Amino acid sequence: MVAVRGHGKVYNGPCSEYQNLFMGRYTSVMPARERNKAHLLIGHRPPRPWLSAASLLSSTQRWAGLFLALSTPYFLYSFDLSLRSEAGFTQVLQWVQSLWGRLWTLACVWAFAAHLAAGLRLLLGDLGLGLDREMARRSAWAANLFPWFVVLALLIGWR
Amino acid sequence: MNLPRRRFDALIIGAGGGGLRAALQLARGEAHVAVVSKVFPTRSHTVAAHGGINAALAHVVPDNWHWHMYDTVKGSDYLGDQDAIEYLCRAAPRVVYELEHMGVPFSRLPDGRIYQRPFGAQSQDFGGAQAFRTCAAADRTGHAILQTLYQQNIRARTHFFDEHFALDLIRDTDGHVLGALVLDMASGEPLLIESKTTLLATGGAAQIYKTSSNASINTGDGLGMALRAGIPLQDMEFFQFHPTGIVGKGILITEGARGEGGFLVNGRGERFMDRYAPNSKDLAGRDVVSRAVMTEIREGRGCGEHENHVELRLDHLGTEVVNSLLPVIRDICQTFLGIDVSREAIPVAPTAHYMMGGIPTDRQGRVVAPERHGAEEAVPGLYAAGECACVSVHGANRLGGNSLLDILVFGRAAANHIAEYLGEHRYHRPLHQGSVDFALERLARWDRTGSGETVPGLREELKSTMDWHCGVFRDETVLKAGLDKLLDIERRLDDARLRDHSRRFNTARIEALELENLVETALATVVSALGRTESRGAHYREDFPQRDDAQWLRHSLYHRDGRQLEYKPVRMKPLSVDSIPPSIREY
Amino acid sequence: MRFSIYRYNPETDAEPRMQRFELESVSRGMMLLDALLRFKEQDESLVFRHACGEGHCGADGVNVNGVNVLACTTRLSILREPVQVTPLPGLPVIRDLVVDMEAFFSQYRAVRPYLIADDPEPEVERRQSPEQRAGLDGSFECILCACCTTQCPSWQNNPERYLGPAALLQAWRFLNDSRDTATEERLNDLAGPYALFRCRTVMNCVNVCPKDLNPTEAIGRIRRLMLKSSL
Amino acid sequence: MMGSGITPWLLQRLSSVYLGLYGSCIAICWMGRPAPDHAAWTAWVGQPWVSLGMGLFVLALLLHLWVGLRSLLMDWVTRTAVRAALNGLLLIGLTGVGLWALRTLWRAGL
Repeated sequence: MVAVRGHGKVYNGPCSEYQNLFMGRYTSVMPARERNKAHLLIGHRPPRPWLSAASLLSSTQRWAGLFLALSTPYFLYSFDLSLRSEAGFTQVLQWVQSLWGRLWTLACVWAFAAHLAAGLRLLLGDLGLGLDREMARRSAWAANLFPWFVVLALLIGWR
Repeated sequence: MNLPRRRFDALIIGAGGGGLRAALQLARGEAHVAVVSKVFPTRSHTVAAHGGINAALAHVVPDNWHWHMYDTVKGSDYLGDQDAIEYLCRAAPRVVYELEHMGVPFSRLPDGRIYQRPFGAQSQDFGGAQAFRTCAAADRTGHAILQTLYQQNIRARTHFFDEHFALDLIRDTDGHVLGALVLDMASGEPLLIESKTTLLATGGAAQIYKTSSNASINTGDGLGMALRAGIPLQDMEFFQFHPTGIVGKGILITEGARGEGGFLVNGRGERFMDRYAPNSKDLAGRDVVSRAVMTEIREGRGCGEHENHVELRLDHLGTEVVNSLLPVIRDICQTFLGIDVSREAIPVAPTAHYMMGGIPTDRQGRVVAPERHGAEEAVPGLYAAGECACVSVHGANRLGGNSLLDILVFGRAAANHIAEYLGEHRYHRPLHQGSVDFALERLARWDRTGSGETVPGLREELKSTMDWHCGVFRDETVLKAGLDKLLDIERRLDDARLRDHSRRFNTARIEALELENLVETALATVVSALGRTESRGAHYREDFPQRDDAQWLRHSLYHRDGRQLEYKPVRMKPLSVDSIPPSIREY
Repeated sequence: MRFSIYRYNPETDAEPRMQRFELESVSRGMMLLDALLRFKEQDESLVFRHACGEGHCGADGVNVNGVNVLACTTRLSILREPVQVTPLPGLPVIRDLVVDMEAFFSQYRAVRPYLIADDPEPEVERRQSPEQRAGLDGSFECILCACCTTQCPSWQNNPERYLGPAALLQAWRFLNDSRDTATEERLNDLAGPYALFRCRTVMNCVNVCPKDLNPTEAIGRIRRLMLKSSL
Repeated sequence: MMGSGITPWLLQRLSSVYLGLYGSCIAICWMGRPAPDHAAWTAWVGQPWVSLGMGLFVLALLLHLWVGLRSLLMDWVTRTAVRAALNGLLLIGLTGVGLWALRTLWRAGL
């Protein structure tokens, strides 16, 4: 083991064998909480984390995805209810057409569109398209704006 | 004092190209080798070599090592040792192929062989047409070579002491070098490294100048260590000024820019090199071009408001050539000058670039010094390679593309000899405590508190002094005045004080120790320059403008004790071919 | 020009603090490194790394107003005041702006960053067409300054197990070298959910790279190569 | 070992393509149409292409959820034991959701 200097303490650093990263030989350098302490401790406002269009998009995608994932049981329950009986169907329809139901649907559509747009951009990236700095910046802006357009279109459609 | 100790077969101080090439050779063998570097190895100044490495591969036009040798001897203004130069030029192709096998991403010719570009002062057939001898990886050759060597050292499991600053050599009363005392910068504590052999590969010292192309780390630490260990320095008066540094900043524009077709113009728009070197023009020897540029400026034909520079034009080459072969130059000019080289000219002036002199060695990398029996007696256990060493293959003026070659050929040669030496010397010699105490004292000196002059102040004074008093043109009056100033700085350095006495990563303390080395190097340079009353290569004395082979075809040796100069003959006899006799040097 | 610089010497300070510095005259074309050197003359206890000063060596990576840059190639004129200078994020601080790079370099070593060629060595060079050689452009230029890796949120989340953009770019440099014969071993090194697959294409690496390299693209290429070889 | 990185990554990509396509198809299909009554709704769902497609949709969704939530746990939960436990819960939850969806679709006439 090599002692890694830093932050006034000695941490156990990686040993000299790096062949297999997943058998636990590549051990922790510094616990996450400790690592951030150096910055959190500044008795001053820490530097504003840098936000690019692509990093904004990435976190939007993650949060939208989490939101959709957590609402899966809701969709499934509504679907199940609507198929089970006439009464259940009416119940679901009434909820969806209520004000809160519409707002909820709007949120779900926004999340789906955001997740979809960001995902599409990632898929193109996987094919090696649009990864240069300039293209990536532009496509990130486009994908950031996309869900808002969809929501706007939906609102216009409901009127 | 309880000093931590480590023991190795070979200790290499400096992790540039020379140090890493030697380390690799040893680590691939069976030696237990340690590399000490005051920065991470990939930050070493080899990284900034742009242009390339010379080897007579004959990939573009016919070429052979003998022509390369002729050019090098002529370039050295006949001061180079011809046995070493023959060795250098013959080893060049081998060394380049080895680099290629290690993974250096050389640029390629359409048939897949290594790309070669023309460089200054290269000729075919002993002074004939321009040769294409410089192997290049775009204009990042040094970067590519340094990283590849570091990578292969990782593979060979070389032991690295990163960010350790070498303080002094440990030398016993019999003259054997036993290792070095180093300073762990992160903890600020000294560490004693005992070693059967020690290789100095600490690079150059152009930081003695204010206008310099060198990194802030090039402070001549190895030279200071050698001088303090009683070893003289050879040919220190020969300091190369590169003709094309960005004016005011000193940032280097590679000779490759002229190799690819760039040329210099003065304030009147004339291609003035036609007058100074009718044949080679912009690709004459660097000393010739630098003097030409300075002459234009001094005679009022400079460019710009202050008429303090000339212009390097690349705008006729086209974006394609610039992007593929000179991307670094493009980026540097964009970043530091805000200009687009494919449209605008670059303002350039000479900048301190390379030290031809250094620690005297033979062609096996052994440090040789006049000790008891003769002028070239090997110092047991001590080796030197790279810019800090003087083999001497560059003589009075180095050719572009020969420095990367020098560090690799002699880094490798030194390692081979070290391996041999280790076979005969199997045990560590007993430690010499006096030598350790000397080094510790030097370190402890900076713990003194109180008021006194500051290190940065003295350093700036030293650099300006060297710029004014030991530049491209020199004469006795100017040099003498410079020497007086340097002696004054040396005296005042004794009373300088640090404000920060902390241990942990105290770079102020490191800078103070570096300044001591800078002062030693600057003194050696000025004293040697005063001694040589002739003009040869990079050393141009206005009071003695002629080369004087009868008196001065010899190397100077500067001793720290009493600042004495001594001289030794140039080795005119090559290993296998006829000697190349001195003649008039024209380009 | 007003600066606020991160100061922390574990030897003497209980906690890090921000120190104000003022630069009286800013000349045209002045770089951040010039400013730091000026401050070092005022207060010699200020510590930062620097070497070549031209952006070749990668020693002086720092975080400025939240963005990682090389101090020597960053013009003062583009910075917003007060200029906040802090160490590269995510690495342990040794002192002031100097971080411990061991974790970064061990990840570099983990990708076996050296040419492995098992075929017998010819007496001359191995041939490589200009096209094959052009494939190495954009990866061998990396100067290991750690600007990209320490700006990467995925690396911040998994600094022990995600290799980060710098190391992966080097992995690609050797995977893509026509002379290298260890493709399979290299891909094996990168297998598993962490080493390679934590990249989420945030592209901070591309945005901050002082050499204009594109690690994101390299990561994508490694994935495609892995896909091809596992099918 | 080789598969533990590339397989989930590939599954995420492939499932996303299906989810995106099918989801958009359904959305476009019902866009602008008035709300159906129960009979029409069950009849529509009962069509083989709809219910089969939905079966596939659920499968793709489960895979997509698994990969997405797993990488979320990898990023945000640093303690190995906690992460393993949460991963276990995730798998149980996803299985439950899958069985529930299967029952629903079965009854709808799959």
